[in-house]
Amino acid sequence: MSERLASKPRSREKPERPRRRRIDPDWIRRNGVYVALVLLLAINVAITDNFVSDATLRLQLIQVTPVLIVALGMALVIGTQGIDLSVGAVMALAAALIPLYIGYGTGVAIAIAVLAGGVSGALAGTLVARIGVQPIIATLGIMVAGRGVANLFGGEIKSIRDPGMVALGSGSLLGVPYVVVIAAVVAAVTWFLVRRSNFGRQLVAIGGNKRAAELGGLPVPRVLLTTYILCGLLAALAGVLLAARSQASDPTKVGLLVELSAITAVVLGGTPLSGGQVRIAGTIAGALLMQLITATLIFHDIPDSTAQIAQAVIVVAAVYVQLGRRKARP
Amino acid sequence: MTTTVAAAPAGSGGTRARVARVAQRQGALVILVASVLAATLAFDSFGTAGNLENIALQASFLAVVALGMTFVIMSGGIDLSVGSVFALGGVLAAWGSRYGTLAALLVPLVVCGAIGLVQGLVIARGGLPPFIVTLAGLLFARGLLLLISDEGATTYKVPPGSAFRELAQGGLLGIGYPIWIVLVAFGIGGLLLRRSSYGSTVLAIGGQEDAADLMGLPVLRTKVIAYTTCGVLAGFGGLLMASYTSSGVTVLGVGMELEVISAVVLGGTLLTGGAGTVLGSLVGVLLLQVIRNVINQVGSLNSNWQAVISGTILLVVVTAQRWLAKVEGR
Amino acid sequence: MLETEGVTKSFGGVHALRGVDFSLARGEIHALVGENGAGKSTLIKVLTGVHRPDSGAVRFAGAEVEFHRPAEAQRAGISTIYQEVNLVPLLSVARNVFLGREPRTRFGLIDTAKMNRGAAELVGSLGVDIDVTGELGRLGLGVQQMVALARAMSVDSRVVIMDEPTSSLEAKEVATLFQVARDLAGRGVGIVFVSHRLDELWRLCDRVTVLRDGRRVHTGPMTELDRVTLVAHMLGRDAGEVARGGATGFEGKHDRDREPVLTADGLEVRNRLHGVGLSVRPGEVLGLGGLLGSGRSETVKAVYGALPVRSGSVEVGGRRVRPNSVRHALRAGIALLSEDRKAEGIIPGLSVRDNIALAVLPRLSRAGILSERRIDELVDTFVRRLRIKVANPRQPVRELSGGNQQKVLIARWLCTEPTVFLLDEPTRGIDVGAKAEVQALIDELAGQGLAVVLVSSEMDELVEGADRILVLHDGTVTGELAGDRMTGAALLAALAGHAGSGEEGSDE
Amino acid sequence: NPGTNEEAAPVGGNDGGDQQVVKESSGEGCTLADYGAEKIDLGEAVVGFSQSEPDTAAFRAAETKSIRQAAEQAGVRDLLVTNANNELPKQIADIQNMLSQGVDFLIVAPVNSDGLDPALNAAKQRGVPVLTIDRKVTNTHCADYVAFLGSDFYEQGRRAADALNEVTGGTAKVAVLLGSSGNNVTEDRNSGFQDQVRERYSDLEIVAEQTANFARDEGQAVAEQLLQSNPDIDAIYAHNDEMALGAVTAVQAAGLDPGQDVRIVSIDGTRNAVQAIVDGDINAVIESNPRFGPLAFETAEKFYAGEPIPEDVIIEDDEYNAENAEANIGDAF
Ligand SMILES: Nc1ncnc2c1ncn2[C@@H]1O[C@H](COP(=O)(O)OP(=O)(O)OP(=O)(O)O)[C@@H](O)[C@H]1O
Ligand SMILES: Nc1ncnc2c1ncn2[C@@H]1O[C@H](COP(=O)(O)OP(=O)(O)OP(=O)(O)O)[C@@H](O)[C@H]1O
Ligand SMILES: [Mg+2]
Ligand SMILES: [Mg+2]
Repeated sequence: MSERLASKPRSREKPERPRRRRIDPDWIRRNGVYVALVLLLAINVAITDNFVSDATLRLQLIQVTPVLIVALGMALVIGTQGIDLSVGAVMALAAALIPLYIGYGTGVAIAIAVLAGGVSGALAGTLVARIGVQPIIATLGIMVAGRGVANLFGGEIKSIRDPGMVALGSGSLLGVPYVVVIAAVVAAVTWFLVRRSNFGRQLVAIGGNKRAAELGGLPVPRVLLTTYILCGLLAALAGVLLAARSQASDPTKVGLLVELSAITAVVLGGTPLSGGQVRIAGTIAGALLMQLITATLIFHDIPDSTAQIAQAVIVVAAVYVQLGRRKARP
Repeated sequence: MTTTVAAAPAGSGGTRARVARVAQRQGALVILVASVLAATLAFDSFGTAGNLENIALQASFLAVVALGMTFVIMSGGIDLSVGSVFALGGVLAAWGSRYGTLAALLVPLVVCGAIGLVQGLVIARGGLPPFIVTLAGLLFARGLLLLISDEGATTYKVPPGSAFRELAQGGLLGIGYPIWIVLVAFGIGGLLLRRSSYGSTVLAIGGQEDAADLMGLPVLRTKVIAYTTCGVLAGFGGLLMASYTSSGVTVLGVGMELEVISAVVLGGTLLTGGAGTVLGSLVGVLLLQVIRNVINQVGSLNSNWQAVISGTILLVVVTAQRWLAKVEGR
Repeated sequence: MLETEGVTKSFGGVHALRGVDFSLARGEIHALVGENGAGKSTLIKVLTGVHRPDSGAVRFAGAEVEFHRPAEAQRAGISTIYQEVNLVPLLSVARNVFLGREPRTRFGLIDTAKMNRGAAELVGSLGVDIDVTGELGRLGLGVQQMVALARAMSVDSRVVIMDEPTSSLEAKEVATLFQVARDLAGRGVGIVFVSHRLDELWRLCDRVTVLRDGRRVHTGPMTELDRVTLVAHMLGRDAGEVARGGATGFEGKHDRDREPVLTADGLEVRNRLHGVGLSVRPGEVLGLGGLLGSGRSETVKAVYGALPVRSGSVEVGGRRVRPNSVRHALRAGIALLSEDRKAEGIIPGLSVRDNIALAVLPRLSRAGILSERRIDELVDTFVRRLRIKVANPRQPVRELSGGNQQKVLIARWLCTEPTVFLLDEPTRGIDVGAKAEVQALIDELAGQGLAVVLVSSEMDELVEGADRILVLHDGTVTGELAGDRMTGAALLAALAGHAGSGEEGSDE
Repeated sequence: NPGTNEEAAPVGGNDGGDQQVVKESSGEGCTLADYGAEKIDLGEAVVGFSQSEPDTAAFRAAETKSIRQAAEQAGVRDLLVTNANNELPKQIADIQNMLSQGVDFLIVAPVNSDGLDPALNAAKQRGVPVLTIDRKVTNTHCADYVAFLGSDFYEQGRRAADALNEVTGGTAKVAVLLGSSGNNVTEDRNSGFQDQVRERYSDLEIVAEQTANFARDEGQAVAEQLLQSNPDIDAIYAHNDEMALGAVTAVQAAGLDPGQDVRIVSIDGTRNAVQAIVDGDINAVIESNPRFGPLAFETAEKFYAGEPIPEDVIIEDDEYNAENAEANIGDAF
């Protein structure tokens, strides 16, 4: 790994003197979340029974998918210096719609559910981009109303027996569960959007300095709107996958507090809440880290009180590793 | 010597700008007054003294917490831990009340203040993002609460006849003490914000942190104080609630942070910091409380519709606020 | 009184300062000059506790000091106006002046009335007439700089450091500032003064220190240097080589017989502009003159669609441009270089490369996918053409010195291949070399048929660079200078004539 | 001490062949005179019902429906229903609001056993009698409230242990899916189970206890993790049906047969869970009866008729198991 340290791009003009071979704080900053992830994995390998098995690994990957997919959408929104609190409610709404439309076929039901997420995202995007409402409050309103709507649609908890949905939730492709495949595809697409697309570059620019982006002629409202729609679509997709996996939809409980987990994953991954940057790989690692923390606490049957305190400490420590040395000054 | 700077079309512009500013900042007040009037006309039981006092009393717990949050948000931060700290404060107060009123007051304030202090230190000194640190604080305080109440099994009761009960159940001139407390606290808060260098520093940090630092303002200290005060006030809110309910209820405060944040933002404080009024937050809290009360006045509304309506009202209010700001500003 | 010895500071791979010795005496006005990125601001930040030197020592009043925070330097009696105006935009002017040391009433509360009065007096004594209870952010950059000066004056300091205080100031305000500086120096205060407007140095400063690439290359009395030698020191070239340049990089006048490409008519912006109209021909440089707050920036912003107009029209090439839309203005071929680099220009977290390509991303992508190769090509071209000093185009733009950031922005707009280029203070904060380059570039662009509107606070720049000058006052066009009437004196008269509000011109 | 005073409440309502049985009632009787309330005619009265949790939970839906139907049956002038969404302060406000809207009688499903004092005091001041259902408050009987109608959650926990013992044959490694922390239902269902296991079934070994917040997807996620880290788990006790249903999916995902390789017992009696018994995925469900409506209005009528009302009226909870599930699935809610 220290190989990578040394091979940072050097400035062309004046080759630097080789620096002392100490771990570069900047490197830690950029890779803190991976360090923490590897550390926690190592600890588990050492102390947790039955941890080293592909079943365990697969389980973590499966369980992380909903949060991860939500977090990827959230990372985009945070990149614009926004935030989306409505993702949990959108998940619930999507899950609630599945049983209602499953009669028309699996595909139709999924399409309608995911579209509903897009509509909710469009509402959030309109409020933020066109009307200028602060994102946190716009999406908070949608979160409250959205869960109400989900409950109205969904009513009581419903079991989902549709074979298509069941297969989606528990089947696998060449040994990799469908949900994991889908999450991987979503991650790849998001990465591509951020790194390679016009949209991604504009998104980051808006997050970095909105006024400058406007004066630069960027279609600010359109980019913001698209971002919130994407986030809504992804949240809805997460809701669908969760419903497929649990073969049920419970509008009151699905996606509860997922917004906080998603935001934490994004921030752990090195995307600043102040916008202007999106780190997809970091977000994935952040979500995995959160998942592994939860799993570790369950594996060792830690009571809820201690588990919450431990989680608090680990999260702060992980972010500290990430940002610790950086002075808060520009 | 002549004044040669072409003064901006001063006079009218200045006052106009100020009118616009007031309208924007006090948009919530306009809406509050309007909704109170409308509700009084629409529902016989709304305008009764009893009901209005009820609203005020119910609002007072949230208001105390919102006061602390206002300063934190104005300094450009956020505190997600207030809900848990509120609950913890209540449990500690009820626990302490068995050792006398002094213990009931001091224990929660000290412990909650300490949580705020630690959060403030980690944020200000460590430079970690407030969102994450206080999210960890949320978990930590909840975990601590569960720890001291046997995983939530034990609810401490305030002994009958304890003077501590008087704090929230008694009153002066027919008006409950909590309402008086809120009035005094907001009075002090307003003075502090407008007329103390602490207040100016808070606003300066929220407005432009690096500038505040370069101007030689005590950035670190001010932030730490803001989070500590927020912790103390959240704990105090919980303490009041414990006195009001005569018990240390363990399930309180879930989701309260979002309610408080929306109250503060409704009140015209910029979530990005740097501007706002203390009075606005009080208005925001009252507005939320009135909305809730009005929904109840409608009578036997399905709980899901209640959520849909309160979310929608929130969105309508912020949209109206933006609209007011735009119309007046141009 | 304030000294450094062998101060070294580097950021990652960039060596901003290399063993700099500097010393400031009591009551002297000491100029600090150098190209963009030479390390001036960094040295100042080391002196005032913003940065800590990697090695070397800072001495103040004879004792070695180590300031950990700007607050400590201030408490010790060093007051600083930093380069990028560093005030709080959302707070009132009065609060900004007194932040951290507000006057108190008997009860320990801030005495708002006294504070406002004090601020009004201070700001007024600098010749600025504004409502001190209004938000600072609503004021133009120039006025903000005067407020920063008022703040620095409001304390008893032993050292006052000014990093490019005049970059947005008008001749009048510059004169006021000089007066203030001389008064302070007369009272024994040491002053460090940074400016890229070299002429100012001889008018004000006693001694000069020249930095180049983070090294101190010269220190000596101001009077012993002539302009050419100074520039030669800064650039590290032969005096002879430098000598051929004039005061500005402008060469001559342009062909102006064609039909106007840009025509704006009756632009109305509430409280700001009252029926401003202008027209520019291809290949022409139209200057906009006026005092602080006269509406020059508003005019160009309104033309660009960045400031909502109530009425008025803008036409490019005979076609009406949809009002109040930056995107349509851009599409019509208008570009605007804004005066406020920090708030309206750079996107600090993005790389130099992405900042340059920002406005033309759609053109560099196919089906929404960016062509990194084409971006690189474009960026390389402009980095070379404008001689932007970067370690690597992927470096975040926030790490560049002010002048290089400005070049990045110019490159951004040139990428859009505009037909009309609105330049609001294009040479603000750019060093002599770069300034001449930018000016030459303006000439060159005009020569290629670009219509240019040039807003500048520097008289020379306007007079030499423009083919025609419109004079603005209070949001209306009050005069036009062209041809032979376009001299510095005439411009001054035009400005003063309208500004003197009935009095006998000015005493300049 | 429970001075049993067996009383068979009449079958009420037309709620689909719904049976309403009082299992036992205890405590001193409380009469209208003791309580100091005014006599009114229920037919003229405005009744308020403060529900604690959203109606999306099957239990709450059944409960609210039962109250609404019974109110209609009893012919009250008006029924106001509020829902506290699980927030105690909101419930206090709800009750106070209803009081200021002039309700004459209150039925409260408390969010929490403690902390309703301000609401109860306000009701007392206005002379409005309060009946609490499904969760008992810790305030003073016959001063702060008329009576408590509900299930005995502790007993449910004990019965769950009995059922688990039955279906496992007495030996098992048990994982417990706890309800939300701080909730007294969680507490009671847990301690009842624990006590019974400790006293009676020494071969039932509790190997893990993790909260899954009464939610199906969390039940699934936690069960998956537990089965992974503890492959020898062969029985699961869930504090409600939802978590049990989540556990069923988890067991299947682990390649095991729920109901066979891993025995599952839970509490509630929702239709989905009883169907799972029929399908052989869950082994037994202890019912928690939500049909309080008829009993509540019955009690109110008796109260106004001057009859003494006992402090606790414990409603009969059924049990569903492999033998009776198919036959009784119609009773599930
Ligand atoms: N925080 C930073 N991080 C990285 N590099 C920096 C930082 N601050 C300054 N530099 C670099 O240090 C060098 C000196 O910059 P400095 O701002 O001191 O220049 P300057 O002389 O003030 O230029 P200008 O006249 O343009 O303001 C530049 O190359 C700049 O890119
Ligand atoms: N006295 C003033 N009061 C309020 N706002 C002002 C005043 N002077 C300038 N402004 C604001 O400052 C900004 C720029 O001002 P304007 O365009 O009038 O100045 P300018 O002629 O370009 O001069 P400069 O930019 O050098 O200040 C505008 O947004 C304007 O609203
Ligand atoms: Mg500089
Ligand atoms: Mg200007």
